[in-house]
Amino acid sequence: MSNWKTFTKGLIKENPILVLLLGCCPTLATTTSAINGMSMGLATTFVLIMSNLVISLLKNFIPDKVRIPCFIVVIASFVTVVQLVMQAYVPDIYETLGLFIPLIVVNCIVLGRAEAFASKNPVWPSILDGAGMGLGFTFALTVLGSIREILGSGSVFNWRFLPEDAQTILIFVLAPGAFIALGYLIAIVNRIKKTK
Amino acid sequence: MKIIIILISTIFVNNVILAQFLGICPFLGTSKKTSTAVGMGAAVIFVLVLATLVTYLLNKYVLVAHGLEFLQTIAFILVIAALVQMVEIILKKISPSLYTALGVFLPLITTNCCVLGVSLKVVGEGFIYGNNVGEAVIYAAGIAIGFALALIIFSGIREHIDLMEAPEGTKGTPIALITAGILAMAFMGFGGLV
Amino acid sequence: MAKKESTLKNMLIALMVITIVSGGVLGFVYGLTKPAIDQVEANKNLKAINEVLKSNVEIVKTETKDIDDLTYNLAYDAEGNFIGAAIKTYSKNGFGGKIELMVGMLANGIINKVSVLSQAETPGLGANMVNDKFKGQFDGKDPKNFKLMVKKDGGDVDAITAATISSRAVSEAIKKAADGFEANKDQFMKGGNNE
Amino acid sequence: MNQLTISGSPHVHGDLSVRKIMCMVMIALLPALLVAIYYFGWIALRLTIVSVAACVLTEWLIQKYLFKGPLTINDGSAALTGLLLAFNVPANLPLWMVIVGSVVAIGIAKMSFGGLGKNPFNPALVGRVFMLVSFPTAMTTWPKAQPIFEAGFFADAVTGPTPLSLLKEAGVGTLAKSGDMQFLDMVLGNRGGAFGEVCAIALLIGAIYLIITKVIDIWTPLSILLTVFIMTGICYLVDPTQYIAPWYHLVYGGLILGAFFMATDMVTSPMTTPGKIIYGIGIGAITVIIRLWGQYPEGVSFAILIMNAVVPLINKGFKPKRFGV
Repeated sequence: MSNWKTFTKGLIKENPILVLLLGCCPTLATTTSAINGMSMGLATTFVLIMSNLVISLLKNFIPDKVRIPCFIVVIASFVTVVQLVMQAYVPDIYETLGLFIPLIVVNCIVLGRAEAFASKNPVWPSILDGAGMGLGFTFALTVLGSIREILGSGSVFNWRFLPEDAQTILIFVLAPGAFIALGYLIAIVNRIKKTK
Repeated sequence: MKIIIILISTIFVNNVILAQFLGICPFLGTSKKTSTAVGMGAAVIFVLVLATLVTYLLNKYVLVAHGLEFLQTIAFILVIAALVQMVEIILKKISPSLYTALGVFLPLITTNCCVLGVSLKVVGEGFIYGNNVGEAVIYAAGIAIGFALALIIFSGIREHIDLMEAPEGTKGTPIALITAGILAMAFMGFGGLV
Repeated sequence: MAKKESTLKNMLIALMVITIVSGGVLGFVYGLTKPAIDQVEANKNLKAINEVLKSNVEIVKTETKDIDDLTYNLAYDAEGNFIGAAIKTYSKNGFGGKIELMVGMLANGIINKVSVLSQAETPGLGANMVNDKFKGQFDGKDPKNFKLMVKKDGGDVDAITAATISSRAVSEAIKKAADGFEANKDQFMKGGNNE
Repeated sequence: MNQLTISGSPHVHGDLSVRKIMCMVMIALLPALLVAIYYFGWIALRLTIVSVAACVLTEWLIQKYLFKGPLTINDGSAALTGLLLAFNVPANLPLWMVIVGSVVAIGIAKMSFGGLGKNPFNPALVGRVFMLVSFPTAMTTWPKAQPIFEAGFFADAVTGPTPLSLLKEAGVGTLAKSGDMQFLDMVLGNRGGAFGEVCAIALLIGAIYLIITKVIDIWTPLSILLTVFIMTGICYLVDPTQYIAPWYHLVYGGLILGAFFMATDMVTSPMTTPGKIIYGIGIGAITVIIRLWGQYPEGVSFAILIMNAVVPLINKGFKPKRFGV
């Protein structure tokens, strides 16, 4: 597989959320606005790239039987790095995303890519794989965040297109709206895949 | 009274799945059959309570005592992983029947973000039951019961939907998510109870 | 490098090395970011104090006191006269847990302004407490004749639509600050002259 | 029609076709509609027309352009959903919100699951709760009842609180003094509220017609009403200054409308009598809990939706007898 393909497969064909349905919790919880969704996606992308890089480097050093605990330690370290850096330099976003930053550790995408790709492939493709998957994740989160923000808050990327006191469909920034919006997003993707 | 309030709040008002979005993956993954849902629910109740207790004590007596709070994430996930393994081994030895019932679900729990999520939340700043280990454990139990309740109810509807054959586009995950959304909407009615 | 065998020794070495290295790296990053994180916290506090105590008189000196479980940031002018206090207060009864507020009380016992430090209420409902439409209703009110309870409970506070719980929690937090201020006012008045 | 009869839900009603049932339910709702028009005038009629039209149109568009299958709007179920939806909202609700609610009711709650007979939740209630959560202010601002002979057919709506929201906000003491709580007014419908739910008598007339013609059976509504009566009765006996008398709970809010017309929806309720009783008790209990202690003034819709979700489990516990066994 060419490097280019390694990179692009995560974006569309194997998009972790829209097609593989991994990492649903942050997807639902943090997409109350486009910016929040994008920030969460980028934080996850960073962890994905770094953990794929390190695990690919260490793949021969780690014995098979303890590979999962080792992977988890590596991933958790990068998650904590992200957590500290965000807390220091983008405190507002850190506060909005809250608990879901440390929970990147248990995001199935990260461990899944470490196990399925990075532990079997050389460094460069692993980085590309992480970047592709991460950006695909970010893309899906940003789209979902935008949809929910447009319908639920009447704005997009914090740019408000409705008057201040206009009534919006509030449910979309609440829990039920997250489920429903993601459900229809996946339904649309399924339909597009079918017609292709 | 306080115990009842904690339980109502965690099971109905702030249901872990329908309002807090923790543990969605196993929620979607193990809800295709009611029997599976019951097994998973029981396993989560068991592990979540145990994990919260252990991580709470670990945080209080090791991490905070030595100023190492920044290691919380890494320490907790290791403890949870180890705990799940241990539970699995012990169950196998002392109660093979329980093991066969819960066994398949235990490994899934390590990556169930509701376990790590709840243990982090319990020791987090601003958590209202954080000063009392008893209340923290009841909170965890309530969360887990809420998880099991939502999972079992949801599995019932899902069996019904599978029988009914949703249309091409929404079949499978989309309709499951939409159903979960409507269920979440219905649960919003409990808002303000506590 | 060949793949390591899964012997006990190798497994232990791998786990140990990785854990120790991670711990070290994290300690290092923690050290790097700690000042910035503390700064963020401090700034947030400072910004809120300035916001809630904004008035015509210039604040020259501030002093911080912890009484019971509230933090009082006392402000004095050039002559050492007491201007008011920015009180960090909280309620644990929010819909999404703890709500933290900064309440500015002037020396004459009137609420100057309220600012929300942290909250985790439902977006669109309780989270609307950060809007001036809700928190602005406290500006310039005297707690002696403005009852700090939502109307539903027999007070004077207009609750946020469909978010009585959050409104109630905010009222409770402000009331706590106002009561604390009233109880300790005399002590604050003297504070500026003592030094 | 073939399409419908093979769907798996319990359409075990002998010779009654889907279309006939839907028509009978609509006839049963007619008295309440007339009372609503009497009290709220043109705005109530306009709202009903928009709601029914939006529901039918949504179903038609989805069937024609998304499913590309046979059209079944003739069965009247979409129109009934529209009617029930309109019954559940304030008469002065902005029309675009009603359209959103109709699209949600038909598009999300019904067609996403495959259409009539496959939906686990009552579509009208999904639409209603969706609107309640999305537009909390508009959905809880009710027009005052003003008979058209006094105010005129095209009178502007004057908003006023409903007894239930008054109760939530002001407490029992204020309410008893205010005179907003005349039992007779409440039974006749001379009060604020969602326009279809105001008149208990008109709704009961329709309900009796449906029970006599065996379109609905009595078990679900009976157990709902009894549960509500007993639970609120206990609270009233314990502390009459805090809780109002149980008979008020029966007649106001959407309880009668919900118990007889929404909870009895064949598709989304249990098949057996014991199942129906448990389902009814559940609805009654959740309604009372939300009414007395929750943040929303009315709990009937939420309660029915929650119990809708439990129906598959209830059906598992109480399997219907198979024919011929």
